[in-house]
Amino acid sequence: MRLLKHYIKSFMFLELLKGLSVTGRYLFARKITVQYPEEKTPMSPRFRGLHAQRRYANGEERCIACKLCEAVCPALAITIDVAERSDGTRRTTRYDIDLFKCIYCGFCEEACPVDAIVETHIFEYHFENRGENIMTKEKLLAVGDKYETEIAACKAADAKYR
Amino acid sequence: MSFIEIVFYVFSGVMILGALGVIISRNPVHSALSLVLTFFATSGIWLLLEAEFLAITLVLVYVGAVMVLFLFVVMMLDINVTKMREGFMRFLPVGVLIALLLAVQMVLVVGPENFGFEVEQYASPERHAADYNNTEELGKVLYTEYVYPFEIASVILLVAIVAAIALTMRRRPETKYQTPGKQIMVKKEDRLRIVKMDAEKK
Amino acid sequence: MFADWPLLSLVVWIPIIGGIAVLLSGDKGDAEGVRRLALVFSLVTFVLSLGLYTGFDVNQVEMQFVERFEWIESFKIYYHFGVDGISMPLIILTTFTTVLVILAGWEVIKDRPAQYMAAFLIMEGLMNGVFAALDAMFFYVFWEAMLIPMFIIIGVWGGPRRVYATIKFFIYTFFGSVFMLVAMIYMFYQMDSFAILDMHNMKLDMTEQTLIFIAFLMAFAVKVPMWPVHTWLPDAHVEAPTGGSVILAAIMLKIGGYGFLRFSLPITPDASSSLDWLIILMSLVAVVYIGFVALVQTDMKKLVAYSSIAHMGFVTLGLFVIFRIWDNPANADSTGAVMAVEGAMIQMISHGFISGALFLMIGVLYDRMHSREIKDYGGVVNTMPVFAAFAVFFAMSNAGLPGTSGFVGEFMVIIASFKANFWFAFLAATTLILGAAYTLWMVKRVFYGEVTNNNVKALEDINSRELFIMSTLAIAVLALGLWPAPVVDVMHTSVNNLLQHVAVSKL
Amino acid sequence: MIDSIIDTALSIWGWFPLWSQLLFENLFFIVIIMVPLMLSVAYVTYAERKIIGYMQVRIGPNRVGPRGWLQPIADAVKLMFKEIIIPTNANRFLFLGAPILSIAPALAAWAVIPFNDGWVLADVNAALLYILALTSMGVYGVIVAGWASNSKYAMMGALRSAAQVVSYEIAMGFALVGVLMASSSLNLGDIISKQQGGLSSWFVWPLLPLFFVYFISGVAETNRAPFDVAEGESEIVAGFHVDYSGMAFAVFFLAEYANIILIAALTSIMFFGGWLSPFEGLVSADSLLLGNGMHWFLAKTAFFIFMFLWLRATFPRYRYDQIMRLGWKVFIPVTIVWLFVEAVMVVMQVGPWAV
Amino acid sequence: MIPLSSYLTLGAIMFAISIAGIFINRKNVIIILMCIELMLLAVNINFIAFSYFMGDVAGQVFVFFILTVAAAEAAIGLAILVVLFRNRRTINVAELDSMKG
Amino acid sequence: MENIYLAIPLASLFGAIIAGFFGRQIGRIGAHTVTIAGVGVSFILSLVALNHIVFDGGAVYNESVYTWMVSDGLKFEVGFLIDHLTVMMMAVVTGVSLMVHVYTIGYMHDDPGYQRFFSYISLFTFSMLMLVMSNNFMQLFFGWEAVGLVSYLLIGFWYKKETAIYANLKAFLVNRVGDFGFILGIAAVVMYAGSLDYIEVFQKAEQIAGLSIVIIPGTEWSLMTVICILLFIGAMGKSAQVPLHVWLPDSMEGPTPISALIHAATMVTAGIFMVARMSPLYEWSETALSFVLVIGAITAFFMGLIGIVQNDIKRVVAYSTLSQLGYMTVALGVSAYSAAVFHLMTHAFFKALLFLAAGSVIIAMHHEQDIRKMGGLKKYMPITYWTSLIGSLALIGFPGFSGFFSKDAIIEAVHYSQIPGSGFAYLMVVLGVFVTAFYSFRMFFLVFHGKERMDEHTKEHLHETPWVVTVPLIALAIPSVVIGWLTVEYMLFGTYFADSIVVKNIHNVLGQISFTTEFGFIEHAFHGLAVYLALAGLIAAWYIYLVNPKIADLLQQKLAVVYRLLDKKYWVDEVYFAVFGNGSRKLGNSFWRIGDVGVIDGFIVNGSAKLVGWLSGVMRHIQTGILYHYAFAMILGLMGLLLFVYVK
Repeated sequence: MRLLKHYIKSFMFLELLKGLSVTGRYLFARKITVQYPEEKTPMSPRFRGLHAQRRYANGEERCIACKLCEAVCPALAITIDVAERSDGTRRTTRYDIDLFKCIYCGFCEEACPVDAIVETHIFEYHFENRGENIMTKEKLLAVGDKYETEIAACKAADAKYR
Repeated sequence: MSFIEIVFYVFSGVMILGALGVIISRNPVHSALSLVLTFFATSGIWLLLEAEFLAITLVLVYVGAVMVLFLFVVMMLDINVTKMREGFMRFLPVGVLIALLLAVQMVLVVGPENFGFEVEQYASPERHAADYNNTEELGKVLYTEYVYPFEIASVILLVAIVAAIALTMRRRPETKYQTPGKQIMVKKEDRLRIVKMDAEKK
Repeated sequence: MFADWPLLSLVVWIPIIGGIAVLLSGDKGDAEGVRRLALVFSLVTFVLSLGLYTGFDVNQVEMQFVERFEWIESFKIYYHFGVDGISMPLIILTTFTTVLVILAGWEVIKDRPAQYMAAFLIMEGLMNGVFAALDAMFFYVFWEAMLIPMFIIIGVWGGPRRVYATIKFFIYTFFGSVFMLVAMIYMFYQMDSFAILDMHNMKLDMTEQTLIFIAFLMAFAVKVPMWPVHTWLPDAHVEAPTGGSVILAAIMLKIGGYGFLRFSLPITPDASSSLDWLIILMSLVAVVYIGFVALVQTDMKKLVAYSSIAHMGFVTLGLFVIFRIWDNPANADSTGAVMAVEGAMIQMISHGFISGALFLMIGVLYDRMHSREIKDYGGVVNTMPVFAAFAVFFAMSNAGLPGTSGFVGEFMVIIASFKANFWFAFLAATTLILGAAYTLWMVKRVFYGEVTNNNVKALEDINSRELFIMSTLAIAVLALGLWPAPVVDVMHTSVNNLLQHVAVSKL
Repeated sequence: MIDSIIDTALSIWGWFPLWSQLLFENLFFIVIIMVPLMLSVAYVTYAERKIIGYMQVRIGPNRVGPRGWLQPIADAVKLMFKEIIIPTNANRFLFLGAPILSIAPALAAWAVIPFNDGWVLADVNAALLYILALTSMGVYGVIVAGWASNSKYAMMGALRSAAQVVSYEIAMGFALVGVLMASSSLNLGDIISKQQGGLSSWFVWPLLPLFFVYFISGVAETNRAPFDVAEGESEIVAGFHVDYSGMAFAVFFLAEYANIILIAALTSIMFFGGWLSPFEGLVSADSLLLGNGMHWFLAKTAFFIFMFLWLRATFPRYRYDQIMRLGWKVFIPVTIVWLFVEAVMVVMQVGPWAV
Repeated sequence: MIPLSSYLTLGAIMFAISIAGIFINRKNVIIILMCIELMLLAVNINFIAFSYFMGDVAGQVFVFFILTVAAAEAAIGLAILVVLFRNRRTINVAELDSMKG
Repeated sequence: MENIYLAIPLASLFGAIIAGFFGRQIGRIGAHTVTIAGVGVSFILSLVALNHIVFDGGAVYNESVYTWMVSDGLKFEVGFLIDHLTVMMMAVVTGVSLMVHVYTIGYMHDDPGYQRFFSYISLFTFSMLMLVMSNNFMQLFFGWEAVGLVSYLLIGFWYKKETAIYANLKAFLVNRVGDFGFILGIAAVVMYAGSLDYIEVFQKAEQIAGLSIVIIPGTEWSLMTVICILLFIGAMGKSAQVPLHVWLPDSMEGPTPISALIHAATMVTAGIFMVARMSPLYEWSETALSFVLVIGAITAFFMGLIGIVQNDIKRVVAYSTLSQLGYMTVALGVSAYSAAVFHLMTHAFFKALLFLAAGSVIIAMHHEQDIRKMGGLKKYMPITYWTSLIGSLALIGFPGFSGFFSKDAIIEAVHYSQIPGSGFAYLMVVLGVFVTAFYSFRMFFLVFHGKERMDEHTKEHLHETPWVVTVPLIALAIPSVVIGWLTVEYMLFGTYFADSIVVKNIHNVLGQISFTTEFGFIEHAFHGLAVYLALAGLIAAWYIYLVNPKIADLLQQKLAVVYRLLDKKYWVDEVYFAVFGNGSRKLGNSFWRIGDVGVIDGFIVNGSAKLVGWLSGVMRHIQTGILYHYAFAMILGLMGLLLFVYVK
């Protein structure tokens, strides 16, 4: 009996028709496509986009070359060289992030004791020449400078959850 | 030169070229494709002879199935082509000689005069009317007069199918196969055994 | 009680049906039940075959219990059964032996017992068919079909060289029988009938007769087997399981002798007469030469196999010495031909019992020791006294001791062949010495003496089943030896008729 | 004026020899058929993307032209300008010949497709056979392409695809035999005329199993989803045309879609009465919209093309051995059984075959 | 129009070519098989030509049967070939001599 | 009477069957009771028959019991011919058998095969009775072979003894050689007389005597001679005449009672009986008689000589038996059938006695048979001693003892005979008398007199044997002494054998003997040489072995060649073994290895297989397996065909 039922079912294409009806129904469903360049979806303050380095309000770079981010980076994308500055403070002489390696996990951000390295909301960036994938310290600082207000706002918005 | 004649000579030329391609091309795949071409040309010739059914069947069966099979085999087998070609040049003259001899002999022998009817009489039979259906005619003969041979032919084909499958089918013992039917039908009892055990005593 | 039944069909088909039934009942389950079933079928057949004896009219010249139906009409092949005094005792011998063989395989065959029993039952039916068939094609069908179960028996349950033995057996026998088929077909085209009795009466010129005779000779000589074509027999026997050996020796060899009687002599009397020197020569060579060969065998089965060949030499001698008896001027009253043929017949039956018994005995030993080599034995009488008593008895009957059946045929053939030529009898009588020599020497080496090894020490005497088989055979041997008249009497009319027929030239 | 122009044209026409007249005539009709066909192919790709997008609750191409209407044109232009890369060890001649082998039969088959009563390029008696023969030719393109690429992926794809095509051809052929028996003609026009009498007279009803077999086989024959293992991305990248690019690839693409349309058209011809109106008998045959006409044929064809897309949007890809199993162990037996049933019905004069 | 002899000559030429093919491609079984197909084709041409010129459709019936048998032959031949290759890793005729002593 | 005749053999058979099949059930006592009862019945009934035929003058009984079979007009029957010869044999056989049965109780006392033994000897009695009572050749042959069988069984009774089983095989085979001739003789009789029945055959004897037979082309032999010699070959086997004598000494491996019964008293004399029974045939062939005579003479003397050097007590007696059988044969050869039968009878008693006595000694000596280890037994076993003395005296033909009459009659008969070879035979038998006396008393003295050479252990246990042993000794000793006295006149010269033995007048040597009474005999003896030779032998033995034993050793050294010749029994055994034993084995092996395995299997069977293989090899070269060769051949063929068509 079970077998008979099985055969009837398969010869009537019941399952196939069910599948077809699903797609057929969705043919007429309201489309939810976002017309991207014109429309954009909202973004979380925690969105992890392009990296940036921040400065203190006094213009001093926050990074103290503790190398925690370098250590925590799972993709080994961060390379840091350290030197003592004339004033005796410890600063990086080189802070490179290879964007080809980076997986945007945000660990560096979490690890940073001074909130120096952050990930911004920027996601529509591109490279035009070879080597542009390396975010040098200068570029990072430049990004940080440019979007400092936005970064700060996000940090503030997220602060209560941390 | 009438249109028909042009067609005939074109097709004949293609046919002969194709046949030559079959036998002299370096690569068996080219040979096979040349053969396909030959079959096409032949099919055209047959159309000229008002044998549409057979012409199309030739394409359907030979081009569509047999030659695909050939190509399959040629492609699947890892044949050392150069080795196969050894002796080609050596035998070429002999082969050509024999072919020529044979062709001449046959042309001499197979000339229509030898069949007891005049060239003029059979030179151009009436072309059939447009509503002539070659398939129907063939079918009528085939299913009346030749019905038993026809059945035998079908049996031969069946046997060929069975034979070909039997020859090439192998179950490799080292390969593991799934049987989905069994997987679906499996029941709890088949896989699981519940054992009731007494509590262990100290 | 059975007089009105189609007894011949029954004795042919009951075992075959039984065999199939046994085969179907299978080897998976109840082996004991299978054996019982086989035994029941064989017993039923045996009892029915006794009906042939009781219902037999000894004075009737014609075939009896005749059954005749159309079989293959287009070739005029008939389903034609019938027996006379020549074939009837052989049928009873067959059914009797099969019962014993089935009993003998009772516990011994552990490997696929159903198939084993079935093979024997089927073979029994086929052999009965050979003896009963009166249509040459029908005969031929049985004749060839018979090879198959035998082939299987040797090939499946045989010894280590069974493949060689079976192939040899098959090729030998098949080689011979093909010529027979040709001869039959030739005769069919000559007279448009396959009936054996018609063949007896057909006219054939000398060349035809000679060729037909030789064709038949090829078939029957291999089967008997006669001297130069005997070498399949020792191999087949050695490799065959006990039951196979028994059937082979007890019945299959007789089919050759029966064939001579049924085909060669009556169909080609003139050729037989002119070529009898060949057969007699081969027979005497078989008696003497094979006697010596048997002497030096180290394998018991081989020894008995060779002794079978020697004894079958007597059969062929008895069958073909008749022309010389008739032609011998010194033999004034020209009698003796009937005695020769009857002696050959009795020798066949007796040899059926005796060689069967001997092979069974070797089987008994083999089951216990798994060796047939004489040198592995010695002093068996110490551990198996009852068995040894039977062994000596059967050995003595094999050596032709008066009072046992082995004597009767030999005696008659020797006496009859003396009527043909002194030297025939002289050479034939050497079997008295040689037969005793090889048989008793074997008995001495196997049974007498101190126990030679631990295997022999561990032997157990025969059980009641084996005792039953042995004593049945012993009684048969003794009965035939002490009072052969009941068996001989049924042959008289047929043999006389046959010889009258043979005596008339067909030219 | 117009008359004189026509006269002049005719007289000029008359100067040509007969055979060239025939040639031109035929060429003209071929163009008449080919151009819309090519356009259709192009727009089927568009429709495909659009419909599948819709079924996936997207809107599909919408950038090139209004609502993306010019998308196929853009694609075509793009493909035309792309470089055709020929692998070093490929067999150059066959590599380039393969796409042609692929598309030629797909287009040639249109020669016998009747668009309306009498609107057919070649009214061949053995049209059905012709169709079968040509569809069976399509496999050459696949095989040759696969082999000529001298690449393992391509070769595997080609073998798979070819085996699949050849296998399904049998089922397809058997299904067509059913049609042939029903109509007792090989001529497509005759087949359609045999289905006269409205919706209920279409062959789809008595030949329902054959229809299913034919249509599904058609899907498999064209290597379309869910039978598109030949180009199963996860296994063998893109099948036999993995090494093709630019226009060469485009031609394969064209062939595929041309085949889709062909199958759809054939399905409508053989099972759904071609140009016949479903309302035949209910309304006058002459009425413009509800009467017989090419629009019915096109509509039915469009529906089956839609079915192709619908199936692709709905079903996941079959495993290869399952495909073969379906072809050999399900479809062929089904067709044979139905042919047998049909034969019995023909002999017993039951159903629509009561002559 | 085209006379019968043209067709017959065509057939003869095809036949000769295929025989030459067998002869010069003596090592490659596949080509030999193809040549056999060609040979049959040549014969078929003759059949159909005669059928046409004699107005008897029986010739075509024969062609039909020849096609059937040839297809069967090709199928089995190729199957054998595949098995052969599987077992011996070659289809070179010169190396397929295990039946020879 | 018929029932009585039937009961005589069947009583024995009954005993044998009971003891044989139910031995275990009835136990030892049961076994010997039933067999002795059976044989006793046979004996008593035999005496009744004897009484009936001899004293009551009953008619000769010649009837068949049942028809064995009929073939080709020839009747094979089982039946009895009871005449004077037969009843005498019956009485002797059953009588000696009875004694041996009783004796066996003692002799085989500890043997595990006790019942079996009784069964065998009863069976033997039956077989022997069938032999002697037969009225036709087939039954004769049956009995002939049956006694051979039992002999075989009994010689190999101790089947663990390698020598015993060797001896029994040898005995049977040598007998078979005789039977070989015998059966040919029977066949000849059947062919020419057309019957197996004695009387019918005898009636045709004259007719047969006129015929001749061609055996080797070109030579024509008298048919009767051929028949008689063939039959006599049988007798030679059974009665151990010279070329076929080798089995009898070896048969002493069997238990002593059967040596007494079978290999001395009864079975071995079957040949003598048979020839006597066939006297109507033998009388027609002087050649055959001459043959018989010479064989007998050789046996009588030369076998006796061997007896001199034997040390085994039973073997001495065995060779003496051989020698005495030779005497009987000689008597047959000179047509003194009645003398032969008479000697047979007396010999049966005294030789059985001697064997049983020897057995008694053996029992006492714990189965030690070497006479060199005996000596001085006289004081330990008086009964055995005295009975042995009687037996020995009877054996050497001491006047008055039964052996004297019979032996002397033979010597005289030979003396008077005109048969060719009788001169030689006379010499032999006369010398034989000395030899007989010498070895008999050599043994007697070595066993019963002189030093006691046995070991201490045996000596301690030496004593007279029990009554079951001694009673038969005494019972046999009495006839050994008196039977000659009682019967010599009637049997030798009277009409006793008138109905069963035919002697032609020209051969009638006994008729020429003038002294026909007992006393006449004794008196005549002292005029002849024989008695003195016997005494000389006795004295020589006494002197050499008792008085001066060193002479024995001296003689042995001086006559080393002769001693060795005798000790090795003329190397007959060795020659036979080499020629017949090994010869036939070698022949068989070569037949087998060369003929069967080599030529037939190797050359013909496997050779044809190889031929096929070779042919295929040749064919294989043509079948290159290369496709284009075939294709090329086909193309050539096609071209040829086309050419042919075109040219035609």
